[in-house]
Amino acid sequence: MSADIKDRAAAPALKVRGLCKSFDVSAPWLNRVIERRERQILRAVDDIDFDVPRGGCLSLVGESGCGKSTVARIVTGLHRPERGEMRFAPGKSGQPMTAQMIFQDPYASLNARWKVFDVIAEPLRELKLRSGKQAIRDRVNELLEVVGLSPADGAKYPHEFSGGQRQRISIARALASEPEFLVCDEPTSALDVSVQAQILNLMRSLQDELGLTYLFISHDLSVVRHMSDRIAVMYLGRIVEEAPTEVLFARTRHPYTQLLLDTIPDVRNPHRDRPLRGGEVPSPLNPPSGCSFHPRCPFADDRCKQEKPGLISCDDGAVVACHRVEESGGIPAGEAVNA
Amino acid sequence: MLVFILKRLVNAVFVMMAVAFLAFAIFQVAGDPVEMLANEQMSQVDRDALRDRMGLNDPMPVQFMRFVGNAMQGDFGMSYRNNQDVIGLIAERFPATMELVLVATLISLVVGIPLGILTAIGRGRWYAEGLQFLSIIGVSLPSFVVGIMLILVFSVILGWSPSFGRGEVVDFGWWSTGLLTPSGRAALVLPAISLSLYQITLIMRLVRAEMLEVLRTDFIKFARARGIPRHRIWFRHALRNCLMPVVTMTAMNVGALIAFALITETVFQWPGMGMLFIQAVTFLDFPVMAAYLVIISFIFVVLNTMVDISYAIIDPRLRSAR
Amino acid sequence: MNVLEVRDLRVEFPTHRGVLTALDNVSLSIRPGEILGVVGESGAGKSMTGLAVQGLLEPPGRIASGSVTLNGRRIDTLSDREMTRIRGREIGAIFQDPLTSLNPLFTVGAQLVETIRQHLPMSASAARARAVELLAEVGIPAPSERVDHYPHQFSGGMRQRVVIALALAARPSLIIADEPTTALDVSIQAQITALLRRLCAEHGSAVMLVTHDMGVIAETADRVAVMYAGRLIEIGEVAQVTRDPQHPYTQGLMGSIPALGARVPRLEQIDGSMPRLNAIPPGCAFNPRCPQAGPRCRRERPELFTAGAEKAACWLLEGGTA
Amino acid sequence: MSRQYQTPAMTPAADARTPSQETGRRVKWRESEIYRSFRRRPATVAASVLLLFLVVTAFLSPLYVPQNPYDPAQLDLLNAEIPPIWQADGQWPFILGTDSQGRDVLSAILYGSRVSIVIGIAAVALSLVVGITFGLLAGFYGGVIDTLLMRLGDVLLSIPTILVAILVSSLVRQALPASLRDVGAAGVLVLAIVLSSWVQYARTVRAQASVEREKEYVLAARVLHVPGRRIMLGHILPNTLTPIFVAATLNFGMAILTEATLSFLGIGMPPGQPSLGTLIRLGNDYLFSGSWWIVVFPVMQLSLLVVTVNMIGDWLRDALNPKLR
Amino acid sequence: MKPIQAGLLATAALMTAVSAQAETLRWGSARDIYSLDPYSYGDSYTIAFMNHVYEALVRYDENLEIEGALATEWETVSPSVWRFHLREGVKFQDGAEFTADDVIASLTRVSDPASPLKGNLPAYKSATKVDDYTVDIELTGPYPLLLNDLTNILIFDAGWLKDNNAEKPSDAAAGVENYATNNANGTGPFSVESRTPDAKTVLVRNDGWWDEPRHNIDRIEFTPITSAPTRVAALLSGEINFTEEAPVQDLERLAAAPGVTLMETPSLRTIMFGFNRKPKLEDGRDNPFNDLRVRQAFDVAIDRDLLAKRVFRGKSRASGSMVAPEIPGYAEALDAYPAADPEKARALLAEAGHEGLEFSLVCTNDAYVNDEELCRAVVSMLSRAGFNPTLDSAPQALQTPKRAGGKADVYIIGWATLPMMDAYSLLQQIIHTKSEIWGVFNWGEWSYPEIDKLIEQASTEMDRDKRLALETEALQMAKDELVMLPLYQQPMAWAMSEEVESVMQKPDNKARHWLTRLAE
Repeated sequence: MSADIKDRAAAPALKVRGLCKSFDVSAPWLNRVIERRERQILRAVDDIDFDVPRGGCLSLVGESGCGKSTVARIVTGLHRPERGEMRFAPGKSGQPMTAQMIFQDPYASLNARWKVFDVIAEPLRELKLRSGKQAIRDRVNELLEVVGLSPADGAKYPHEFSGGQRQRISIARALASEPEFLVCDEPTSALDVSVQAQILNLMRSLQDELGLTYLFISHDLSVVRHMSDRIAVMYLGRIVEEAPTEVLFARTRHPYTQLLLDTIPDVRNPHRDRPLRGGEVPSPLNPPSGCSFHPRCPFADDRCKQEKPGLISCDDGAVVACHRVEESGGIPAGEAVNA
Repeated sequence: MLVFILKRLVNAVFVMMAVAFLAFAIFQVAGDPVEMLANEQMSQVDRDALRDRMGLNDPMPVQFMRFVGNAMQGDFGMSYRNNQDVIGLIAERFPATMELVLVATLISLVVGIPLGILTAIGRGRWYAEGLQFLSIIGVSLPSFVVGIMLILVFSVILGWSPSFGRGEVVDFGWWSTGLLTPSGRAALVLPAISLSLYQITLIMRLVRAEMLEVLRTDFIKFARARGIPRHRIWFRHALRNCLMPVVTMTAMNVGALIAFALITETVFQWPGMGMLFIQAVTFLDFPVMAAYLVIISFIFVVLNTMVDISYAIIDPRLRSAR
Repeated sequence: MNVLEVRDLRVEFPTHRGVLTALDNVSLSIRPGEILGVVGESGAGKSMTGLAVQGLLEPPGRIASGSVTLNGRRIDTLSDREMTRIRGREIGAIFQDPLTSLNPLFTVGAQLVETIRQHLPMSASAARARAVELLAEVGIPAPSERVDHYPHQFSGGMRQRVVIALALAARPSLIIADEPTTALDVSIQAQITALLRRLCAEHGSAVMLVTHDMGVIAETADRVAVMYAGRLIEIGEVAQVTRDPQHPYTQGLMGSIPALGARVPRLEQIDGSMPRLNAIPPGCAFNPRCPQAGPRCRRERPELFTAGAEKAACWLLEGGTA
Repeated sequence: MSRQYQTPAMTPAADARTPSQETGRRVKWRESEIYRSFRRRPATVAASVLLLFLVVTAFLSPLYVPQNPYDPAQLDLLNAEIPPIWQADGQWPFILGTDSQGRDVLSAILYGSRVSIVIGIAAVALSLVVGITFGLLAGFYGGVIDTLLMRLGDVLLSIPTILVAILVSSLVRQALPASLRDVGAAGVLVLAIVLSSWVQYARTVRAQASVEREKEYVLAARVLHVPGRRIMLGHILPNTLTPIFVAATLNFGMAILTEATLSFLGIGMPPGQPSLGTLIRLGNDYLFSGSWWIVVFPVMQLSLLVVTVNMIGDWLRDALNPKLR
Repeated sequence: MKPIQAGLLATAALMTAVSAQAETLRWGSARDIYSLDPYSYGDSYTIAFMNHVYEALVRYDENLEIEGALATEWETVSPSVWRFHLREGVKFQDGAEFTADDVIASLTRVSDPASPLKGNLPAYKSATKVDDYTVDIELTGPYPLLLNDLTNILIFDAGWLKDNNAEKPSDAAAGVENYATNNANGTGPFSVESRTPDAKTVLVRNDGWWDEPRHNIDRIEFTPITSAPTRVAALLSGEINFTEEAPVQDLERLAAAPGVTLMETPSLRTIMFGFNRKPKLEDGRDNPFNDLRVRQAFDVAIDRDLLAKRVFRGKSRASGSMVAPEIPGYAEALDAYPAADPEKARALLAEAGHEGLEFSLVCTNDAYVNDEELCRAVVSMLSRAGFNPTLDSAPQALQTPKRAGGKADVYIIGWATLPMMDAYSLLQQIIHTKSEIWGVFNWGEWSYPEIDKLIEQASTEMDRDKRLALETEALQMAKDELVMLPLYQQPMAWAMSEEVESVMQKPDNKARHWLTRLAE
């Protein structure tokens, strides 16, 4: 399997290099002048690289405010990248692929005033993928069935559906534009567990049937683990660790990834009396110097406070930004210090 | 904070300039003041001389700046109708209107807030629904109808209160008040009620809406879960949280009320600014119309700005956010 | 003696379409110092159970039958005034969203002092000292300063700590925590659940932990009650239920949680979704989704059967056999 | 002040409100929340029936009233001040009596209501068009357009409504030639009311649009590269309409009142084509003369009209407000 | 209590006490005076009111005969020069002595080019002081009606005018307030205590008045109450005890009210319609009103008796004459008017070829008694007689420019010949062709040289009988040509409560409260 992934990675569906995006969140000009405040720039995405393997799934993981949704919006064209390169591989038609998106909130992602049929038909009409009433009707019905709904559901309004069903409609809408690349921004975080499983399964089977490529955004490591081939962990706008899924879980190198793994409650293996790791997520407006994780890192030293760690590649395919890992030649930070 | 105040002030100045322009435009649109001033026998030569004397031959921007400059010094020219300095005319009537408006505001607060609370906490009960229904009637009855009815019932049929005017007034420098004489107070009752009726229903409905909104918030539920007694939740937590919009609206509405008072003043022959304005309108007394417009807007803008600023001072969330 | 004893609790919401049964014969109990997790999907009735115990059901919701006994005293029949004395004093509450649980216009100190003095005979200064103490206890740095801050000056995690302090203010014997971590960041959640666990152990308070997250339950609770469509379908020791769930729904639920430890190609899934309260099927509420449902499941509602150390409401378990 | 209080998780009652799934459109309306809440409030039902009655009788009045009160040739001084039919001196066909000109009070009221209603509808419709257009542009595009439009609104709001209306109607009427003054009076009134009321719609739409703009369904459309105009009209506009609808209903009542007030002050509809406000102004002189019917019936009609409209508006506001469900 | 507050309360108490004890006439009027300066507008109501404060050289007595006031005697030195002997020992209210200088200053002021009252003294040329108590007034020529004119020229104090820089009449364009606008200093029976425009003007008894007071009023509180029902309510509730504008429609009710006395009579003011007589109408059509048949059709279309009965409840006097019977120059023959006949009107219109004639009727709604009602009724009568009128009804201030500027097709006008009290006033101001001092109110711009000739003859005819004969002849010719269309003498109705014992009411509709007695 790992050889397979490497093959695909050789021709990634999406190649992102040095992507940056910042937002000017400074106070209005007058305030700055009078209160002698400086311009405030929120570096939402700070120089990140990643490849999304064709037909595979790359996940971006991190807590709120880490920039993962910004990446999703850049990839789908909702935001214009400030710097960096973003290249889609050619799709079946020979044109570069375009990305479609599945959103987090199943209640906000469908226009409540539109019937489901029209919601799904919108891409068909906009992109002129089908013409003629009957052709559109047939295609919509087909899509409804693909996502596990019935054609009769097209005549209803979104509020008549449960959260899971709405997310299916969202998926159908995304599929209507015949994308090869789907960005999924926390598609299940608003759903109940049993429904989440349905949606995740559906997405997996669609990937297999249609050869879709996913960029999957989530804060939930267990969901990510289930879905992805590679995982990139983001912290304050940067990727701190990126590795094939199994590698990441087997050899968690970065202390932040370790923190996430430690704090996520696990039903099957509850670590009840784990030590409390303190600290709060720093404001992305004012990230700490050096390695931005150093205030919360048990292994931080002076170098971490001053020097921003670069990404280093390990031989098992992992890429990590941590001085400890670098110093120890690829051994996970925790083990390196303990050793 | 300072910036916020500054911004509000800049905004206020901007609005006032725009209003001043409107007032200035009244003269331009309304026609030639010379035609209004000249009597029939005036010759063309005299007319031209008059036009020149009034500066009407200057370019528009010059005229506008002169208008603004004069207005800032409180000079709006002379009333065509009364041959009197406009600002003096308005100042003379200002106390009458202010007294009426302030008393009406007071009445509306004193009556409106408790009624609003009552309808909110008794939602669904007969008395709350009844009051709510009354309040719809209150907003629906035109002010002039209310005034006429009050006069009919309380002055003509029952003879309890005077039907017009302000009664005896006592002067303090340029301010004249009717509050110190029995006849002045008696004369104030009906107009103040008539003017406040609409305001009462507004406040009552606002308090009700705000209370209902606040009462469904998590922090109210949490306060209940903390074992805070109902009356304390209503009057300390909920009321305090919804007073802000009420006070805001009341303060902002003082401006609107001053303007609205012109109907009440017309019906009750109350010698205030509104009556002056209405008479100016029927006589096309442009200087008075323009001055009234500018002054009302000024009061309006000053109140709005003050409310905005005090808002930022009072609300702890806004304080640090700015 | 159990701190809390809920017997056959039934909560109804009369609507124009007939009476909805939001809770249907729910029975559970909590021992002193015990943490009982109540888990279920949204709409399963878990929050409703907490609210019913606190007497905070929103009208027209009402307890139709059953009983709630707190420390041996029946409380579901108490008047709201009497319940006010119990809420906060004997039952502390923690709500889901720390952003909205605190009144934004009062300092956290004021809200703490208010709660303390409401329930304990204390002078204002003593209550304030106690408030500072509580803040320190929940891990807020520089509590004597922070006590005078407004809620918006705290981060989400810190605010939830304040809420916990408020819940503990009068040293209640039971704390009802409704999704206390859902609104928080992943890495903060663990801090809060651990804090809650530690403080309750120290204070000897029992906890009803309402959440949708099986993981939180697994890590925090001693026992767990699983709810579905307003009914309690399984209750038992956490380790038992997570490792060996008896009810097909619980089994499906556990199967649909993606594992951290090992990757499966396909998650187990329960088709369909939980019925709305106005469309609960006859018999076992889960029967339309249950792969093992038989004709009896569609007719008769199963009671809780004992299965080993737990109880589950499934006909398959009748007579203690699966 | 922005309100960020979230409503807590759905209560079962809220859950139960969504209509059942298996029925057609018409049945859905019958089962819809709006319809039910309507049926639950007998006062609202009564108000709607009454309003419908008032509107229909007013609009069909030319078909059945005994005289055209706008045609001076049909008025006869000999018929002046006849009391209502049930009084001793009442005369057929003047059911509600006549005024000092021999104008049939009932006919005048019905024609007057028609004028008032038409002005109200026209004012609200025009305000809606202007307000929604400006609000959408400002809310969707933001930036300079937003600033300009909203500052313009600030200025208009700094002048109290009634003042704007008085100024406009007195000045514009003055600028009209005499022959157009009567015909144009209604137009001027509409203009006067619109000028001060569009801002409210614009602000509501703008606020709503700038919220909707960030919602995911709009983002989804943008990912599809749907053109801005279509996103505005197809997606955002329909979702801003609910509060607008409520505001429009309540403003309809306000517009009728404003028109009546201006006419009462003598700067509205002329006595030859009276609206209800003009009738009250004219009748006011007869308040003490014993000919009470000249003023009382127009007052009653105006009050009924506005009360019923406001009752419906009030109900709509509650029924369409998700927070109050 | 703080001393300041105590003081204020005491003041307040004192003020109410004063107004309670004094004999107070509380006068509710339909409108306010424009100014305390009688020369500020050509407004006879303001002048009549200010007559309580200022006086003229001569005045009308109870029988509307001219008697001396500030002048005791007069004679004509030459046909164009009149000599006036002034009353000695008269003092202004500020204490200044009344002398010839005051008369000259006043005449100069009123005849200033900017003075709106210039037209009230048409024949005036100059005035010279003979001695302190004798003044010569030179006229442009022989002029029989000088005394009539002078009843309205109120006399200011020369020193007071000079001290307060008010020697010229007020001029709104200059943007400077005229002192006399807000202050008054006359020789009359009352002096001004205070004035708040549109609210209240208070006059108090002038104890230094030269004449023997026949009134017993200490104080007059003059309050404008524009709304008719409010005025009635105020009278009924006792807030005012006198009004000279009781609404016609409320007379029945007032008459029935206990303690209310009504005094009604037709006044001198005749309400007429005037026609545009220029070659073209404002909208460019050939002017149909130059056709006598159209004017006749108009005449017979209007039912004057019905108007009097319904619009004025029998209180007006239907009239075919342009002047009231009391006015010198009136003759019964002038008063005939045709019976209403819509069919005849139609026939005349058809004959003239103007069926369905469209035109605008410019009407005031605040100038005359029930003027708007009248116009509406007339519009309906005209409509039934085949005309197609559009009513343009607005306040006087808006309508006058239209009427005077020839923008009106047909317009309303009221004329009482006041202060002259002679038909000559109407002939000179309205009927005569517009030129210099003639035809100022000839708004339709007609011209009848034959009538003009008669008017000019009358203007210099010093023999009263001959003059009146000339005037009557001119009126008859004007009537035959239907220059103006007289309708009625408008009613006047004064109402007072029992607190007022007696008032002097004359058809000129002026209140003369120096003759009023209040109940003790």
